[in-house]
Amino acid sequence: MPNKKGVEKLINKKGRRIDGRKFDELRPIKIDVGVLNKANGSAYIEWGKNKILVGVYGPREVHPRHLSKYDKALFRSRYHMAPFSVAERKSPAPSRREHELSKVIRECLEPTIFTELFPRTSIDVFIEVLQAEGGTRCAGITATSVALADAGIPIKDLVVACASGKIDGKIVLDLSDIEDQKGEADMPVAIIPRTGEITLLQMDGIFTQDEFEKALQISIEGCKKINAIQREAIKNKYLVEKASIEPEPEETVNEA
Amino acid sequence: MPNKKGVEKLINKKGRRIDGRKFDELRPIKIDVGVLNKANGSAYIEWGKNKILVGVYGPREVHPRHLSKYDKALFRSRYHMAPFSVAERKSPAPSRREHELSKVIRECLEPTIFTELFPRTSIDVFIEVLQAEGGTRCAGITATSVALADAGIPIKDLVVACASGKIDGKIVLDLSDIEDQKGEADMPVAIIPRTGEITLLQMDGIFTQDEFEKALQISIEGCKKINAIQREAIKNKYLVEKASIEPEPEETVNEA
Amino acid sequence: MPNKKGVEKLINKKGRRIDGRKFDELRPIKIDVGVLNKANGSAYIEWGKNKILVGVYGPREVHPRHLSKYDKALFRSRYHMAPFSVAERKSPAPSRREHELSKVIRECLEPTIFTELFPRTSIDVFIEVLQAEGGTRCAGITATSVALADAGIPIKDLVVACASGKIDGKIVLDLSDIEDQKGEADMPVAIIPRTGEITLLQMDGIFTQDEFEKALQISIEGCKKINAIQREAIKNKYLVEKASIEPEPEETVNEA
Amino acid sequence: MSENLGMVSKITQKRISELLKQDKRIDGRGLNDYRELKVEAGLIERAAGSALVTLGKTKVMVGVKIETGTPYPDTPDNGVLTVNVELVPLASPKFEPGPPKEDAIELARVVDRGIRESQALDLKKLCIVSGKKVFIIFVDIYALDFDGNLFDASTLASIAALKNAKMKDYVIKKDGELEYKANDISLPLQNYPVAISTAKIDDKLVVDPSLGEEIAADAAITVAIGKKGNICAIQKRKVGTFSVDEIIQIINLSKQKAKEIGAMFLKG
Amino acid sequence: MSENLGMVSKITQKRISELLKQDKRIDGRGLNDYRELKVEAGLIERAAGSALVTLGKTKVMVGVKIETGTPYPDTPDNGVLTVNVELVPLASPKFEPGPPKEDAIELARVVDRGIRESQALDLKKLCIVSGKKVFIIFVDIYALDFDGNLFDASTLASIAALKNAKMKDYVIKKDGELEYKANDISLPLQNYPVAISTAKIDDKLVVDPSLGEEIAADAAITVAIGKKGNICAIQKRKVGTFSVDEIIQIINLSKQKAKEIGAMFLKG
Amino acid sequence: MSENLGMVSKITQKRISELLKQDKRIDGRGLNDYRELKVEAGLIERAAGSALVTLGKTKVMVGVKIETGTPYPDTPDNGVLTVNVELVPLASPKFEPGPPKEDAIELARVVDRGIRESQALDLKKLCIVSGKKVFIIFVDIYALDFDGNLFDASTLASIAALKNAKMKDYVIKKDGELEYKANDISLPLQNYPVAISTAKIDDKLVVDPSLGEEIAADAAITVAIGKKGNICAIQKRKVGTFSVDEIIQIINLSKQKAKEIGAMFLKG
Repeated sequence: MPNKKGVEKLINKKGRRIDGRKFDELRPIKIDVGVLNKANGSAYIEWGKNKILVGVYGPREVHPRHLSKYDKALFRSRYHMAPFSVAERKSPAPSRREHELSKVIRECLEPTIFTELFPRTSIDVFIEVLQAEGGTRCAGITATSVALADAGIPIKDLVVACASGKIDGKIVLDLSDIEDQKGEADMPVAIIPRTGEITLLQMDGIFTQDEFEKALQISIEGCKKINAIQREAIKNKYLVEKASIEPEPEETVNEA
Repeated sequence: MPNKKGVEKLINKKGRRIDGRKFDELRPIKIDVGVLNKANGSAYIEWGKNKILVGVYGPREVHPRHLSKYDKALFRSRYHMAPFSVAERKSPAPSRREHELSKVIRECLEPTIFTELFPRTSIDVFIEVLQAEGGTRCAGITATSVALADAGIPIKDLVVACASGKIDGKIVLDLSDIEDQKGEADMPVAIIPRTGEITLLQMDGIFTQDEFEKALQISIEGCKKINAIQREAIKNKYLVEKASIEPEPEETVNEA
Repeated sequence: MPNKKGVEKLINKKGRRIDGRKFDELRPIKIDVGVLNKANGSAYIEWGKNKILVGVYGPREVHPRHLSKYDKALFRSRYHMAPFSVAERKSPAPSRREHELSKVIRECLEPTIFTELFPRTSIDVFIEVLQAEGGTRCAGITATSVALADAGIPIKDLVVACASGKIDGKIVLDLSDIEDQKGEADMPVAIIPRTGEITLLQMDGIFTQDEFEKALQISIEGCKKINAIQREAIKNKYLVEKASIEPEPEETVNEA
Repeated sequence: MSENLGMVSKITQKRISELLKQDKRIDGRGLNDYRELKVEAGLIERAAGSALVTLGKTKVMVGVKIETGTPYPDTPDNGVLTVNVELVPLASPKFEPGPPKEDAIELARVVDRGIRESQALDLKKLCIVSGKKVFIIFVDIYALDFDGNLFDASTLASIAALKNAKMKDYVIKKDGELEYKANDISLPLQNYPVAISTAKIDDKLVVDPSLGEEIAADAAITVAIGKKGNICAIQKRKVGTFSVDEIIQIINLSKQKAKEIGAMFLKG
Repeated sequence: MSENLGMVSKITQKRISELLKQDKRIDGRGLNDYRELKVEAGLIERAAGSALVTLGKTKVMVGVKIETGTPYPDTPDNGVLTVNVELVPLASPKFEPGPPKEDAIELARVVDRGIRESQALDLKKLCIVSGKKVFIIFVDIYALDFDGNLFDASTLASIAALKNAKMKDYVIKKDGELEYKANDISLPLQNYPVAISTAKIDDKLVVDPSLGEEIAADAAITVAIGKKGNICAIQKRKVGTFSVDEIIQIINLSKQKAKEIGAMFLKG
Repeated sequence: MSENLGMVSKITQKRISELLKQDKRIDGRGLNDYRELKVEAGLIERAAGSALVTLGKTKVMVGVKIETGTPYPDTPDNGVLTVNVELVPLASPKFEPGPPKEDAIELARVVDRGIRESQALDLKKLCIVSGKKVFIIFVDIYALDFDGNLFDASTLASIAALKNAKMKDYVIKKDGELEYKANDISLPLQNYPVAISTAKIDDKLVVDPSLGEEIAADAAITVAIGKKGNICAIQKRKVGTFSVDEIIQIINLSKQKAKEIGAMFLKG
């Protein structure tokens, strides 16, 4: 992997990025639903070379019990990277970064969950990054929302996330690992598609206000495209099941 | 800071110590009462270059609950040094020394607190050393007792502490950091002024019995002087408040 | 201690091992019963240069309480090595090896204990290796069973353990430290003598099936010899006590 | 800081909410008003640099220490910046002793990004021997009294403490050892980012939320503004959401407030 | 794995027990039948090697990383093998986040012994400079879906991932530094141990126990078989016991099963 | 050791208190009587030195290990002394597994100060290469049976184990490496401090308190006496207080007892 001092360009003369993408082009995204047996809901996402597995448990008894809430479900999330998911082996103990991402992911998803329907229970989300190549939090959020639907947990809408950023002075969509490391800014965004509400917004780097507004705009557009992939993945699962078992209305996702 | 191998004298030809003090002279001491908003009581002490902040919470619900006592308040104290308080940055995790000092400070102060008045509650003392220059435990104890009074917790008397020690073969009062490091003995002492009872006594170094007795004596005399500063600090707070709000008898400290 | 590259032989021309033993010969074993005051039962074993102290507490109240079982006693064991027990000072924090051995020792002993007689209590075993010279888990199990009897805890039989292994291509009994390190295989075995049941079996190294069967056989024979030493140790304690205090039937071990 | 700060009563929260319907705040401020702000630098003489920031009733102390050590493998020519937060229990009945929890970690990381991404410190100038020896700058944030908006107070105190920091001037000898000189030098500070936090309570946006407002808030966001009004870090917090319009409005306000605060406390 | 896996109901356990009286298993297998087994290598491109093993409904992912470091003082000429297990909570409602507990530690150590004692890896070939610098091989075992018999699945996935692993070919320069070449090489694997687990339920022995069977079992045992059918590691587990005859029978069956699985998945 | 040792019944404590009114102790001792004391050195052959001290029903084992390592930066010419206490759970129903808690830490630090401040070990003689390499002396204290007064028993066992310790004689080669010789040498011990503990129960002072007395006591104090009867460490414990007169009386008694014990067990 080229280091930060590397002089190579992130955008070539033809306006293409290192992996051949255009400025506003997403990496290939594939979502599989219901891939785990023990979890109540699950999803697997491949997003570029990111490979992330998400399992959802709950609503279930809260452990330890004193954390339970009398008026709603306790929603918890854990973002965790496998030791082999990055270039240098990562210690399996959660880093400060993993603690932070677990928190922002929880806060990003909770507004869409009808937690008030399940008082005194917990809904637990486990995100395991098996391979990381930039943008794992957005991929993790996108997959988790699908896994929540797969678990049959009532949600207002699927949450979908996508970063934008600045490389070689240009605003681009969906930064890869090397673009994140060598670029000038990175901004993960998550939205609730039906309302357009922003439920995650982080940024680091340097943006002028114009750049910021443009980046926010393309992130939102990216989110909308990815939302279609989420819906398609759920629909495929649903149709397959419909074909094999007794059909039953899918209530977990309210599609407008 | 000169290291232990340094050959310089701690006492000069005129009988003065490195900072110009006489053998039985205290460093300047200043106490501010009620400096924090959230704590139920607080005090800030500057003692030489020591700068220490103390907050008291309680009587309050015990957390975790199983530690509560049916017949009295649980009294806890935590002595902690800020990473920037000493020459080399200190890890924020409590060291073995901090654990020990938390224990001796708790045992030193508890005999003056009417814990039996507040069963099933806790009274928690937090001592944060912002800058350390020798004698922090004595300064911490002295300030904590004032903070307990500020919190309105009934106490039998203010506890006051002051070390004595031996440098260049002489018994002196209130060792500074360098005197502690390069001297021959250090002995922190705390007393309950009204009864003269000794409630903290630690020593390390080498004392003959005569030296020990002399050192104990000057520590006690030092404590008495500092007790006057404590009382003054509380009185100032009380008078100011009296001027601005409805007067109300100060019950927290029973002055004989 | 010779390192692994050492070329010396573990068996000499006369068919004797480094410490002079024959292939099927045990190291000297000595067991003292009831050596501690505070523990409910205790035993001290010297096995070669292994020196191990075992204390048993219980049946007693379970702490923390939520671990207690409504239908039987909670049986726990802790295998721990003193920092000075091995050549290089060992950190007192339990290693992964100590965690594993605590588990296999617990599983080895539990089948002989009438845990169903003591619901909602715990029986806790603490094994402290003061000096280690190979075979500490077998020595620890052997001593623990005696300590359980000393504590008056009803057991079906004494459990007894002894390793066998392969050195210089020969199957031998009871490997010493150096034989374990430089040999080709080590296999700790524990049995319940009355029934011949195998309650611990671990192995590492390389055995053909024939070698394995032979090793298992001599381990079992070794166990039987050690069982006699266990019984003798308990009888000695019992007779001594009988002589000095009011005789009382020893109920803790049901000897056939 | 979230809902674990239950010591602000439900009644207070209700009052905050009702007053906001008339664009009034419980402490009398306007929606876009910052609380009174005070910066005292240099109180801790044993630290290389220090600053105490008082923001209303919130108090944050920052101490800076400078040591030498090895650089990160992927940035061999850069000094190391380490930001740590201790939410010490005297600052709030809800802070507990122990290793930093989620809230403290997030705060540390957001302050860190504000400093790092604005390139406030020229880390290249803190390299001694490439790949082997660099200066490590420890920024230790100590919350002393917690009445809301630690993000802004901590960022300001950190920058003020870095600005206050002094180290002995030095020459790098051939063997990579340092020879210290008599005179003091400052850290290579080249930018002074300012963080501005805004909370959203029932569709109203209030800047510099107090503790009660933070608890009552549905969502909060911190924007760090660097040189020329550039945005250098953003962190949305809490379980509520923002519309795009609200975000744009917050960015505009943050730029304006950051400029005012920078001019007042960090100029020169 | 023991009794803390209470999520298999008492009724299921009773059913397992009753069927076994007629030598039947709850999933229809014969006593000596292994579940369907699948090995997919190389899914994780950023790891040096990786393998995903699916054993019935149990799924285990293993990633291999290769780094350089210092050898253990007592084996200065050997590379270092480090086996770590994470029982991540998405795999089972009973797995909790946090440092490895007793079960995970035992599993890691048994897999480690199977690899180490069979001399699967030629550690001598992983020495760079005696006593100073060696290759460290990290084998990280990740349970993704837990339906019993992690011992066999983890051992197989570990060996498959080691087999899959590639590193840049290298020359050791005079100063002990490595000069990497363009071509890839494999790790020095010289043996392919296979672990076979058997559970004992009411005097019946069943190979490759599913989760329900593991919970219902009185005792369990794992036997690792290396080259030429040699036994290279054994671990008896749970609080039940085995007779000598049962042990011999288990060894025989383990050799046969190991041969079949080795031939199917590890040949070449 | 404080009040967490509730296994001594209230009735016993009352009896202790009542007997003391007549200057009698529950085990028949006079107020100034020490329990029977036994020191056995060298039981742990694999340690450099060891000693088992039996004080009434209290038993403490100490093992000494000698390694090489780097000195502390502020004492580059001194060897390192490390005292650690493990209150292992077989010694008392109230000791729990886990990292040392407050009581164990205080005990370790008081024993450490007794040894260090009396200059029992000549740490300068344990320097190998100034600032780079020194001997590290580990003193590991293991409480095996706890019936009170661990402070005195641990200090005595530590000094006896240090006295018992042997290491290979050595020559320091030019490159700072050690060349070991055939003969053994002792550690550079130059003083034999003795710690004496006294408890105060209802205004009565009793030396060498048993567990019941420690629990019944209002206050306790440990005084370490070095060469020529000098005082080298003091630690007051528990929540009671002492008068100045009581302290003077305790110092006098401690000097006398320390002299007796030193003469009996540490002479030569």
